[in-house]
Amino acid sequence: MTLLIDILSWVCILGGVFFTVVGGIGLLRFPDFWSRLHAVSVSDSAGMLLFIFGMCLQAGFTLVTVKLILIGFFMFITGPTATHAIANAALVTGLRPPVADDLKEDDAA
Amino acid sequence: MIETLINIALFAMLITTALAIVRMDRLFGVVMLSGVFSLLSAMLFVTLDAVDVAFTEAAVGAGISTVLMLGTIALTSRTEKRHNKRRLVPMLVCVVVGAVLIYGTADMPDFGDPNAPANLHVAPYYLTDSIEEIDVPNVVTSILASYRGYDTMGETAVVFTAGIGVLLILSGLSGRRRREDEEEDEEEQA
Amino acid sequence: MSGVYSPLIVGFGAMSAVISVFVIHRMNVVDQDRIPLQLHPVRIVQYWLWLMGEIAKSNIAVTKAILARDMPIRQNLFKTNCSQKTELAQVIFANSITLTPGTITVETEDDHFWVHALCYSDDDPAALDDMDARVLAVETGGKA
Amino acid sequence: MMFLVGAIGLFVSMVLVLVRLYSGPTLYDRVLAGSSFGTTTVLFIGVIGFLTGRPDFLDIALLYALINFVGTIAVLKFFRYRAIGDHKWPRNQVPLDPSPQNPEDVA
Repeated sequence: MTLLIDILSWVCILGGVFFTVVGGIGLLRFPDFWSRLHAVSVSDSAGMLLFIFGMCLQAGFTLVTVKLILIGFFMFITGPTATHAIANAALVTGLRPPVADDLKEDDAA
Repeated sequence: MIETLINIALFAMLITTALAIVRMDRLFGVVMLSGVFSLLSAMLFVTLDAVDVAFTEAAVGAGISTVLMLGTIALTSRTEKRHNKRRLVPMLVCVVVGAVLIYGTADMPDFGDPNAPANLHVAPYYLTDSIEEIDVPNVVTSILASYRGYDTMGETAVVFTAGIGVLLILSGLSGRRRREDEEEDEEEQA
Repeated sequence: MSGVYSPLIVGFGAMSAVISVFVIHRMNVVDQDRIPLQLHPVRIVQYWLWLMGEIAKSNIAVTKAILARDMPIRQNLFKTNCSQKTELAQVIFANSITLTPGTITVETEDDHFWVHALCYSDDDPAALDDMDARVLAVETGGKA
Repeated sequence: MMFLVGAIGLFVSMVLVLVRLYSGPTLYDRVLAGSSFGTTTVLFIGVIGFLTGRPDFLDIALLYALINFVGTIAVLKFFRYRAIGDHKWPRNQVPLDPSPQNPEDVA
Protein backbone atom coordinates (compact mmCIF):
# COMPACT_ATOMS: atom_id res chain seq x y z
CA MET A 1 0.00 0.00 0.00
CA THR A 2 2.77 2.45 0.90
CA LEU A 3 4.56 1.32 -2.24
CA LEU A 4 1.49 2.12 -4.32
CA ILE A 5 1.17 5.56 -2.71
CA ASP A 6 4.86 6.19 -3.24
CA ILE A 7 4.65 5.27 -6.91
CA LEU A 8 1.55 7.42 -7.37
CA SER A 9 3.10 10.44 -5.73
CA TRP A 10 6.31 9.95 -7.75
CA VAL A 11 4.21 10.03 -10.88
CA CYS A 12 2.36 13.12 -9.70
CA ILE A 13 5.48 15.04 -8.69
CA LEU A 14 7.30 14.10 -11.88
CA GLY A 15 4.27 15.18 -13.89
CA GLY A 16 4.15 18.42 -11.93
CA VAL A 17 7.83 19.05 -12.61
CA PHE A 18 7.30 18.28 -16.28
CA PHE A 19 4.37 20.65 -16.70
CA THR A 20 5.95 23.44 -14.66
CA VAL A 21 9.14 23.29 -16.70
CA VAL A 22 7.15 23.08 -19.93
CA GLY A 23 5.26 26.19 -18.84
CA GLY A 24 8.57 27.95 -18.24
CA ILE A 25 9.90 26.85 -21.62
CA GLY A 26 6.74 28.05 -23.30
CA LEU A 27 7.01 31.37 -21.49
CA LEU A 28 10.44 31.77 -23.06
CA ARG A 29 9.83 30.30 -26.48
CA PHE A 30 6.51 31.75 -27.52
CA PRO A 31 6.76 34.76 -29.80
CA ASP A 32 4.34 37.23 -28.21
CA PHE A 33 2.51 38.10 -25.04
CA TRP A 34 -0.80 36.49 -25.94
CA SER A 35 0.65 33.06 -26.56
CA ARG A 36 2.76 33.31 -23.41
CA LEU A 37 -0.44 33.65 -21.40
CA HIS A 38 -1.35 30.13 -22.47
CA ALA A 39 2.07 28.79 -21.54
CA VAL A 40 1.72 30.14 -18.02
CA SER A 41 -1.70 28.62 -17.71
CA VAL A 42 -0.16 25.18 -18.31
CA SER A 43 2.12 25.45 -15.30
CA ASP A 44 -0.60 27.15 -13.28
CA SER A 45 -3.22 24.46 -13.75
CA ALA A 46 -1.63 21.10 -14.49
CA GLY A 47 1.70 21.68 -12.75
CA MET A 48 0.14 23.15 -9.62
CA LEU A 49 -2.61 20.52 -9.31
CA LEU A 50 -0.22 17.60 -9.80
CA PHE A 51 2.27 19.00 -7.28
CA ILE A 52 -0.41 19.57 -4.68
CA PHE A 53 -1.91 16.13 -5.27
CA GLY A 54 1.49 14.43 -4.98
CA MET A 55 2.22 16.22 -1.72
CA CYS A 56 -1.26 15.32 -0.41
CA LEU A 57 -0.55 11.66 -1.10
CA GLN A 58 2.70 11.85 0.84
CA ALA A 59 1.15 13.66 3.78
CA GLY A 60 -1.70 11.23 4.32
CA PHE A 61 -4.74 12.13 6.40
CA THR A 62 -3.29 14.94 8.47
CA LEU A 63 -3.65 18.66 8.98
CA VAL A 64 -1.04 19.13 6.28
CA THR A 65 -3.38 17.69 3.69
CA VAL A 66 -6.10 20.10 4.75
CA LYS A 67 -3.71 23.01 4.24
CA LEU A 68 -2.58 21.64 0.89
CA ILE A 69 -6.16 21.28 -0.29
CA LEU A 70 -6.86 24.84 0.83
CA ILE A 71 -3.83 26.10 -1.13
CA GLY A 72 -4.88 24.11 -4.17
CA PHE A 73 -8.43 25.40 -3.93
CA PHE A 74 -7.37 29.03 -3.65
CA MET A 75 -4.94 28.78 -6.51
CA PHE A 76 -7.50 26.91 -8.59
CA ILE A 77 -9.81 29.90 -8.26
CA THR A 78 -7.37 32.80 -8.18
CA GLY A 79 -5.06 31.57 -10.96
CA PRO A 80 -7.50 31.96 -13.87
CA THR A 81 -8.86 35.16 -12.38
CA ALA A 82 -5.39 36.68 -12.34
CA THR A 83 -4.74 35.48 -15.90
CA HIS A 84 -8.02 36.97 -17.03
CA ALA A 85 -7.16 40.25 -15.31
CA ILE A 86 -3.78 40.40 -17.05
CA ALA A 87 -5.32 39.66 -20.45
CA ASN A 88 -8.11 42.15 -19.89
CA ALA A 89 -5.76 44.92 -18.80
CA ALA A 90 -3.55 44.28 -21.81
CA LEU A 91 -6.54 44.41 -24.16
CA VAL A 92 -7.95 47.55 -22.62
CA THR A 93 -4.67 49.41 -22.83
CA GLY A 94 -4.49 48.55 -26.49
CA LEU A 95 -2.23 45.54 -26.87
CA ARG A 96 -3.94 43.65 -29.71
CA PRO A 97 -3.58 39.91 -30.09
CA PRO A 98 -2.11 38.86 -33.40
CA VAL A 99 -4.57 36.84 -35.47
CA ALA A 100 -3.45 34.00 -37.68
CA ASP A 101 -3.27 35.06 -41.32
CA ASP A 102 -5.94 32.70 -42.60
CA LEU A 103 -8.42 33.86 -39.94
CA LYS A 104 -8.18 37.60 -40.43
CA GLU A 105 -11.40 38.01 -42.41
CA ASP A 106 -13.88 36.62 -39.92
CA ASP A 107 -12.34 38.68 -37.14
CA ALA A 108 -13.53 41.90 -38.69
CA ALA A 109 -16.88 41.57 -36.91
CA MET B 1 23.85 19.08 2.38
CA ILE B 2 20.68 19.48 0.37
CA GLU B 3 19.78 22.58 2.30
CA THR B 4 23.18 24.07 1.60
CA LEU B 5 22.68 23.48 -2.11
CA ILE B 6 19.23 25.05 -1.98
CA ASN B 7 20.62 28.03 -0.12
CA ILE B 8 23.41 28.47 -2.66
CA ALA B 9 20.97 28.31 -5.56
CA LEU B 10 18.58 30.75 -3.90
CA PHE B 11 21.40 33.16 -3.12
CA ALA B 12 22.61 32.97 -6.71
CA MET B 13 19.14 33.87 -7.93
CA LEU B 14 18.88 36.62 -5.32
CA ILE B 15 22.12 38.23 -6.48
CA THR B 16 21.11 37.92 -10.13
CA THR B 17 17.81 39.61 -9.36
CA ALA B 18 19.56 42.40 -7.45
CA LEU B 19 21.91 43.00 -10.38
CA ALA B 20 18.96 42.98 -12.75
CA ILE B 21 17.20 45.59 -10.60
CA VAL B 22 20.27 47.80 -10.74
CA ARG B 23 20.63 47.39 -14.50
CA MET B 24 16.99 47.94 -15.39
CA ASP B 25 15.77 51.43 -16.22
CA ARG B 26 12.08 50.68 -16.78
CA LEU B 27 10.57 51.32 -13.39
CA PHE B 28 7.68 48.85 -13.74
CA GLY B 29 10.18 46.11 -14.37
CA VAL B 30 12.05 47.21 -11.27
CA VAL B 31 8.88 46.97 -9.20
CA MET B 32 8.10 43.47 -10.46
CA LEU B 33 11.70 42.38 -9.92
CA SER B 34 11.73 43.72 -6.38
CA GLY B 35 8.59 41.69 -5.71
CA VAL B 36 10.47 38.65 -6.95
CA PHE B 37 13.43 39.67 -4.80
CA SER B 38 11.35 39.62 -1.66
CA LEU B 39 9.76 36.30 -2.66
CA LEU B 40 13.26 34.84 -3.02
CA SER B 41 14.43 36.23 0.30
CA ALA B 42 11.33 34.86 1.97
CA MET B 43 12.20 31.44 0.54
CA LEU B 44 15.65 31.85 2.07
CA PHE B 45 14.10 32.69 5.43
CA VAL B 46 12.02 29.54 5.19
CA THR B 47 15.08 27.40 4.56
CA LEU B 48 16.76 29.13 7.52
CA ASP B 49 13.75 28.16 9.71
CA ALA B 50 12.81 31.81 10.30
CA VAL B 51 9.18 31.22 9.45
CA ASP B 52 7.91 34.35 11.17
CA VAL B 53 10.29 36.61 9.27
CA ALA B 54 9.22 34.91 6.06
CA PHE B 55 5.61 35.65 6.95
CA THR B 56 6.39 39.33 7.37
CA GLU B 57 8.48 39.43 4.22
CA ALA B 58 5.61 37.86 2.30
CA ALA B 59 3.04 40.32 3.56
CA VAL B 60 5.13 43.49 3.43
CA GLY B 61 7.70 42.86 0.72
CA ALA B 62 5.68 41.07 -1.91
CA GLY B 63 2.28 42.49 -1.11
CA ILE B 64 2.12 45.99 0.30
CA SER B 65 5.38 47.48 -0.92
CA THR B 66 4.62 46.49 -4.52
CA VAL B 67 1.30 48.27 -4.34
CA LEU B 68 2.82 51.34 -2.68
CA MET B 69 5.63 51.54 -5.22
CA LEU B 70 3.13 51.36 -8.05
CA GLY B 71 1.16 54.15 -6.42
CA THR B 72 4.37 56.16 -6.34
CA ILE B 73 5.12 55.46 -9.99
CA ALA B 74 1.65 56.72 -10.83
CA LEU B 75 2.78 60.10 -9.50
CA THR B 76 6.18 60.20 -11.14
CA SER B 77 7.68 59.15 -14.44
CA ARG B 78 7.89 55.62 -15.77
CA THR B 79 11.54 55.50 -16.68
CA GLU B 80 14.68 56.21 -14.77
CA LYS B 81 16.37 59.55 -15.36
CA ARG B 82 19.77 59.31 -16.95
CA HIS B 83 22.40 61.30 -15.15
CA ASN B 84 26.06 61.77 -15.89
CA LYS B 85 27.41 62.32 -12.43
CA ARG B 86 30.61 60.68 -11.42
CA ARG B 87 30.03 57.23 -10.08
CA LEU B 88 33.42 56.55 -8.55
CA VAL B 89 32.84 58.06 -5.10
CA PRO B 90 29.47 56.36 -4.41
CA MET B 91 30.98 53.10 -5.60
CA LEU B 92 33.88 53.53 -3.20
CA VAL B 93 31.54 54.28 -0.30
CA CYS B 94 29.45 51.19 -1.10
CA VAL B 95 32.50 48.94 -1.28
CA VAL B 96 33.93 50.27 2.00
CA VAL B 97 30.63 49.94 3.87
CA GLY B 98 30.12 46.46 2.48
CA ALA B 99 33.61 45.43 3.50
CA VAL B 100 33.06 46.77 7.02
CA LEU B 101 29.78 44.88 7.28
CA ILE B 102 31.36 41.64 6.12
CA TYR B 103 34.23 42.20 8.57
CA GLY B 104 31.63 42.68 11.29
CA THR B 105 29.97 39.34 10.56
CA ALA B 106 33.23 37.60 11.40
CA ASP B 107 32.59 38.36 15.08
CA MET B 108 29.05 37.07 14.99
CA PRO B 109 28.27 33.68 16.54
CA ASP B 110 27.70 30.74 14.22
CA PHE B 111 24.27 30.00 12.84
CA GLY B 112 22.31 28.17 15.54
CA ASP B 113 25.16 28.28 18.06
CA PRO B 114 23.69 27.34 21.48
CA ASN B 115 26.39 29.35 23.27
CA ALA B 116 25.68 32.60 21.46
CA PRO B 117 25.00 35.53 23.82
CA ALA B 118 21.46 35.89 22.49
CA ASN B 119 20.70 32.30 23.45
CA LEU B 120 22.07 32.56 26.99
CA HIS B 121 20.27 35.55 28.49
CA VAL B 122 16.47 35.22 28.69
CA ALA B 123 15.86 32.89 25.74
CA PRO B 124 16.06 29.65 27.79
CA TYR B 125 13.59 31.06 30.26
CA TYR B 126 11.14 31.95 27.50
CA LEU B 127 11.54 28.56 25.88
CA THR B 128 10.95 26.58 29.05
CA ASP B 129 8.32 28.65 30.81
CA SER B 130 6.25 30.35 28.14
CA ILE B 131 3.91 27.39 27.71
CA GLU B 132 3.02 27.42 31.41
CA GLU B 133 2.86 31.18 31.79
CA ILE B 134 1.18 32.26 28.56
CA ASP B 135 -0.28 29.03 27.18
CA VAL B 136 0.35 29.93 23.55
CA PRO B 137 1.97 27.21 21.43
CA ASN B 138 4.20 29.53 19.40
CA VAL B 139 6.98 30.96 21.58
CA VAL B 140 7.61 33.89 19.24
CA THR B 141 3.95 34.86 19.49
CA SER B 142 3.99 34.73 23.26
CA ILE B 143 7.15 36.87 23.39
CA LEU B 144 5.77 39.45 21.00
CA ALA B 145 2.27 39.62 22.38
CA SER B 146 2.91 39.16 26.09
CA TYR B 147 6.48 39.52 27.35
CA ARG B 148 7.06 42.48 25.07
CA GLY B 149 3.45 43.52 24.73
CA TYR B 150 3.94 47.27 25.19
CA ASP B 151 6.82 47.25 22.72
CA THR B 152 4.64 45.54 20.13
CA MET B 153 1.79 47.93 20.79
CA GLY B 154 4.08 50.90 20.17
CA GLU B 155 5.41 49.28 17.00
CA THR B 156 1.93 48.65 15.71
CA ALA B 157 0.95 52.25 16.39
CA VAL B 158 4.01 53.50 14.51
CA VAL B 159 3.42 51.24 11.52
CA PHE B 160 -0.27 52.09 11.45
CA THR B 161 0.43 55.82 11.51
CA ALA B 162 3.05 55.46 8.79
CA GLY B 163 0.64 53.48 6.65
CA ILE B 164 -2.08 56.09 7.02
CA GLY B 165 0.42 58.82 6.16
CA VAL B 166 1.60 57.05 3.01
CA LEU B 167 -1.95 56.39 1.90
CA LEU B 168 -2.91 60.02 2.50
CA ILE B 169 0.04 61.27 0.49
CA LEU B 170 -0.63 58.91 -2.42
CA SER B 171 -4.40 59.36 -2.57
CA GLY B 172 -4.27 63.11 -1.94
CA LEU B 173 -1.94 63.72 -4.85
CA SER B 174 -3.83 61.50 -7.24
CA GLY B 175 -7.04 63.25 -6.17
CA ARG B 176 -5.59 66.60 -7.11
CA ARG B 177 -4.44 65.22 -10.43
CA ARG B 178 -7.86 63.75 -11.05
CA ARG B 179 -9.44 67.16 -10.55
CA GLU B 180 -6.97 68.61 -13.01
CA ASP B 181 -7.87 65.88 -15.47
CA GLU B 182 -11.55 66.63 -15.10
CA GLU B 183 -10.91 70.32 -15.65
CA GLU B 184 -8.99 69.48 -18.79
CA ASP B 185 -11.85 67.32 -19.98
CA GLU B 186 -14.27 70.14 -19.41
CA GLU B 187 -12.04 72.51 -21.31
CA GLU B 188 -11.85 70.07 -24.18
CA GLN B 189 -15.60 69.72 -24.26
CA ALA B 190 -16.12 73.48 -24.13
CA MET C 1 -3.29 25.70 11.91
CA SER C 2 -0.80 24.81 14.65
CA GLY C 3 -2.64 21.65 15.57
CA VAL C 4 -3.32 22.90 19.10
CA TYR C 5 -6.99 22.94 19.99
CA SER C 6 -7.17 24.19 23.57
CA PRO C 7 -10.41 26.03 24.35
CA LEU C 8 -8.62 29.33 24.91
CA ILE C 9 -6.99 29.42 21.49
CA VAL C 10 -10.01 28.18 19.61
CA GLY C 11 -12.01 30.77 21.55
CA PHE C 12 -9.65 33.55 20.45
CA GLY C 13 -9.97 32.39 16.86
CA ALA C 14 -13.75 32.30 17.04
CA MET C 15 -13.82 35.72 18.69
CA SER C 16 -11.70 37.39 16.03
CA ALA C 17 -13.74 35.72 13.30
CA VAL C 18 -16.95 37.04 14.85
CA ILE C 19 -15.49 40.53 15.14
CA SER C 20 -14.36 40.60 11.52
CA VAL C 21 -17.70 39.27 10.31
CA PHE C 22 -19.41 41.98 12.32
CA VAL C 23 -17.20 44.71 10.84
CA ILE C 24 -17.67 43.39 7.31
CA HIS C 25 -21.39 43.17 7.91
CA ARG C 26 -21.46 46.82 8.85
CA MET C 27 -19.52 47.69 5.72
CA ASN C 28 -21.85 45.57 3.60
CA VAL C 29 -24.81 47.56 4.85
CA VAL C 30 -23.31 50.41 2.90
CA ASP C 31 -22.59 48.85 -0.47
CA GLN C 32 -25.06 45.91 -0.72
CA ASP C 33 -22.71 43.84 -2.83
CA ARG C 34 -23.76 40.28 -2.24
CA ILE C 35 -23.75 37.23 -4.44
CA PRO C 36 -26.42 34.65 -3.76
CA LEU C 37 -25.06 31.11 -3.80
CA GLN C 38 -27.51 29.15 -5.89
CA LEU C 39 -25.90 26.18 -7.54
CA HIS C 40 -27.00 22.63 -8.01
CA PRO C 41 -24.75 20.61 -5.67
CA VAL C 42 -24.69 17.34 -7.63
CA ARG C 43 -24.23 19.02 -10.98
CA ILE C 44 -21.28 21.08 -9.77
CA VAL C 45 -19.40 17.96 -8.68
CA GLN C 46 -20.13 16.33 -12.04
CA TYR C 47 -19.03 19.52 -13.74
CA TRP C 48 -15.76 19.66 -11.81
CA LEU C 49 -14.94 16.08 -12.74
CA TRP C 50 -15.67 16.83 -16.39
CA LEU C 51 -13.60 20.01 -16.16
CA MET C 52 -10.62 18.04 -14.78
CA GLY C 53 -10.74 15.82 -17.85
CA GLU C 54 -10.89 18.84 -20.14
CA ILE C 55 -7.95 20.46 -18.34
CA ALA C 56 -5.89 17.29 -18.77
CA LYS C 57 -6.70 17.08 -22.48
CA SER C 58 -6.00 20.70 -23.25
CA ASN C 59 -2.82 20.65 -21.16
CA ILE C 60 -1.45 17.87 -23.29
CA ALA C 61 -2.42 19.77 -26.42
CA VAL C 62 -0.68 22.97 -25.32
CA THR C 63 2.37 21.04 -24.13
CA LYS C 64 2.67 19.54 -27.59
CA ALA C 65 2.44 23.02 -29.08
CA ILE C 66 5.16 24.27 -26.76
CA LEU C 67 7.55 21.43 -27.39
CA ALA C 68 6.95 21.09 -31.13
CA ARG C 69 9.83 22.36 -33.19
CA ASP C 70 7.83 24.61 -35.49
CA MET C 71 5.29 25.80 -32.86
CA PRO C 72 1.97 25.28 -34.67
CA ILE C 73 0.14 28.20 -33.14
CA ARG C 74 -2.85 29.74 -34.82
CA GLN C 75 -4.09 32.52 -32.59
CA ASN C 76 -7.53 33.95 -32.81
CA LEU C 77 -9.86 36.17 -30.83
CA PHE C 78 -13.49 35.23 -31.12
CA LYS C 79 -16.85 35.74 -29.43
CA THR C 80 -18.70 33.10 -27.49
CA ASN C 81 -22.18 33.37 -26.07
CA CYS C 82 -22.87 32.89 -22.42
CA SER C 83 -26.43 32.03 -21.50
CA GLN C 84 -26.06 32.05 -17.71
CA LYS C 85 -28.21 34.42 -15.71
CA THR C 86 -26.40 34.90 -12.42
CA GLU C 87 -23.01 36.52 -12.12
CA LEU C 88 -21.61 33.57 -10.22
CA ALA C 89 -22.37 31.15 -13.04
CA GLN C 90 -20.85 33.55 -15.54
CA VAL C 91 -17.73 33.74 -13.42
CA ILE C 92 -17.57 29.95 -13.28
CA PHE C 93 -17.87 29.76 -17.05
CA ALA C 94 -15.25 32.43 -17.69
CA ASN C 95 -12.85 30.90 -15.18
CA SER C 96 -13.34 27.45 -16.71
CA ILE C 97 -12.47 28.83 -20.13
CA THR C 98 -9.32 30.41 -18.72
CA LEU C 99 -8.44 27.38 -16.64
CA THR C 100 -8.24 25.09 -19.63
CA PRO C 101 -4.93 26.02 -21.20
CA GLY C 102 -5.21 27.18 -24.78
CA THR C 103 -8.21 29.42 -24.26
CA ILE C 104 -8.44 32.61 -22.21
CA THR C 105 -11.39 34.84 -21.51
CA VAL C 106 -10.19 38.29 -22.42
CA GLU C 107 -13.22 40.52 -22.06
CA THR C 108 -16.64 39.95 -20.57
CA GLU C 109 -19.70 41.73 -21.79
CA ASP C 110 -23.30 41.16 -20.79
CA ASP C 111 -24.19 38.13 -22.87
CA HIS C 112 -20.97 37.15 -24.60
CA PHE C 113 -17.29 36.75 -23.86
CA TRP C 114 -14.29 37.49 -26.02
CA VAL C 115 -12.08 34.42 -25.96
CA HIS C 116 -8.51 34.21 -27.11
CA ALA C 117 -7.37 30.83 -28.39
CA LEU C 118 -3.83 29.64 -28.90
CA CYS C 119 -4.41 26.87 -31.43
CA TYR C 120 -7.72 27.84 -32.96
CA SER C 121 -9.60 25.18 -34.84
CA ASP C 122 -13.01 25.61 -36.41
CA ASP C 123 -14.86 23.45 -33.91
CA ASP C 124 -13.64 25.45 -30.91
CA PRO C 125 -16.81 27.58 -30.68
CA ALA C 126 -18.89 24.40 -30.62
CA ALA C 127 -16.78 23.03 -27.75
CA LEU C 128 -17.27 26.26 -25.83
CA ASP C 129 -21.01 26.12 -26.46
CA ASP C 130 -20.96 22.64 -24.94
CA MET C 131 -19.17 23.99 -21.86
CA ASP C 132 -21.70 26.83 -21.73
CA ALA C 133 -24.57 24.33 -21.67
CA ARG C 134 -22.89 22.38 -18.89
CA VAL C 135 -22.45 25.49 -16.74
CA LEU C 136 -26.08 26.36 -17.42
CA ALA C 137 -27.02 22.90 -16.15
CA VAL C 138 -25.04 23.59 -12.98
CA GLU C 139 -26.89 26.84 -12.53
CA THR C 140 -30.41 25.60 -13.10
CA GLY C 141 -30.07 21.95 -12.16
CA GLY C 142 -31.40 20.86 -15.54
CA LYS C 143 -30.05 18.20 -17.83
CA ALA C 144 -26.62 18.82 -19.33
CA MET D 1 14.10 12.02 -2.99
CA MET D 2 11.03 12.79 -5.00
CA PHE D 3 10.80 16.20 -3.39
CA LEU D 4 14.39 16.85 -4.34
CA VAL D 5 13.44 16.22 -7.95
CA GLY D 6 10.46 18.51 -7.47
CA ALA D 7 12.64 21.25 -6.00
CA ILE D 8 15.11 21.00 -8.87
CA GLY D 9 12.31 21.17 -11.42
CA LEU D 10 10.85 24.22 -9.72
CA PHE D 11 14.29 25.82 -9.74
CA VAL D 12 14.61 25.31 -13.47
CA SER D 13 11.18 26.79 -13.99
CA MET D 14 12.03 29.76 -11.76
CA VAL D 15 15.15 30.52 -13.75
CA LEU D 16 13.18 30.40 -17.01
CA VAL D 17 10.54 32.73 -15.58
CA LEU D 18 13.21 35.10 -14.32
CA VAL D 19 14.75 35.34 -17.78
CA ARG D 20 11.37 36.28 -19.21
CA LEU D 21 10.81 38.74 -16.38
CA TYR D 22 14.08 40.45 -17.13
CA SER D 23 13.82 40.49 -20.90
CA GLY D 24 10.28 41.84 -21.08
CA PRO D 25 9.53 43.09 -23.73
CA THR D 26 6.11 44.47 -22.75
CA LEU D 27 5.12 45.25 -19.21
CA TYR D 28 2.39 42.64 -19.25
CA ASP D 29 4.99 39.99 -19.92
CA ARG D 30 6.67 41.11 -16.74
CA VAL D 31 3.45 41.01 -14.73
CA LEU D 32 2.69 37.57 -16.13
CA ALA D 33 6.15 36.33 -15.23
CA GLY D 34 5.85 37.86 -11.78
CA SER D 35 2.57 36.10 -11.11
CA SER D 36 3.96 32.84 -12.45
CA PHE D 37 6.97 33.22 -10.18
CA GLY D 38 4.58 33.56 -7.27
CA THR D 39 2.99 30.23 -8.17
CA THR D 40 6.34 28.50 -8.28
CA THR D 41 7.25 30.09 -4.95
CA VAL D 42 4.17 28.67 -3.28
CA LEU D 43 4.91 25.21 -4.60
CA PHE D 44 8.58 25.54 -3.69
CA ILE D 45 7.87 26.44 -0.08
CA GLY D 46 5.60 23.41 0.15
CA VAL D 47 8.28 21.17 -1.33
CA ILE D 48 10.94 22.57 1.01
CA GLY D 49 8.67 21.81 3.93
CA PHE D 50 8.49 18.17 2.88
CA LEU D 51 12.19 18.07 2.04
CA THR D 52 13.22 19.14 5.54
CA GLY D 53 10.59 16.89 7.08
CA ARG D 54 8.51 19.68 8.52
CA PRO D 55 5.45 20.35 6.39
CA ASP D 56 4.22 22.91 8.92
CA PHE D 57 5.66 25.66 6.76
CA LEU D 58 2.63 25.38 4.52
CA ASP D 59 1.00 28.27 6.34
CA ILE D 60 3.34 30.63 4.54
CA ALA D 61 2.56 28.97 1.23
CA LEU D 62 -1.11 29.56 1.94
CA LEU D 63 -0.43 33.20 2.75
CA TYR D 64 1.56 33.56 -0.45
CA ALA D 65 -1.16 32.04 -2.57
CA LEU D 66 -3.46 34.80 -1.34
CA ILE D 67 -0.98 37.67 -1.41
CA ASN D 68 0.18 36.81 -4.90
CA PHE D 69 -3.39 37.09 -6.11
CA VAL D 70 -4.00 40.37 -4.33
CA GLY D 71 -0.72 41.75 -5.65
CA THR D 72 -1.45 40.79 -9.24
CA ILE D 73 -4.92 42.27 -9.12
CA ALA D 74 -3.58 45.49 -7.58
CA VAL D 75 -0.93 45.80 -10.28
CA LEU D 76 -3.46 45.28 -13.04
CA LYS D 77 -6.02 47.57 -11.51
CA PHE D 78 -3.28 50.16 -11.55
CA PHE D 79 -2.54 49.61 -15.23
CA ARG D 80 -6.15 49.65 -16.17
CA TYR D 81 -7.27 52.67 -14.21
CA ARG D 82 -3.92 54.43 -13.75
CA ALA D 83 -4.46 54.72 -10.01
CA ILE D 84 -4.52 52.48 -6.97
CA GLY D 85 -7.26 54.45 -5.28
CA ASP D 86 -10.89 54.78 -6.21
CA HIS D 87 -10.32 56.51 -9.52
CA LYS D 88 -12.53 54.66 -11.96
CA TRP D 89 -13.42 55.15 -15.52
CA PRO D 90 -17.12 54.83 -16.10
CA ARG D 91 -17.68 51.51 -17.75
CA ASN D 92 -18.75 52.98 -21.08
CA GLN D 93 -15.67 55.16 -21.28
CA VAL D 94 -13.22 52.28 -21.21
CA PRO D 95 -11.84 52.28 -24.75
CA LEU D 96 -12.90 48.80 -25.79
CA ASP D 97 -11.47 49.01 -29.23
CA PRO D 98 -8.64 51.50 -29.34
CA SER D 99 -6.38 51.52 -32.31
CA PRO D 100 -3.44 49.16 -31.93
CA GLN D 101 -0.63 50.80 -30.08
CA ASN D 102 3.03 50.48 -30.50
CA PRO D 103 4.07 47.83 -27.96
CA GLU D 104 6.96 50.08 -26.97
CA ASP D 105 4.49 52.61 -25.58
CA VAL D 106 2.94 49.97 -23.37
CA ALA D 107 6.26 48.64 -22.14
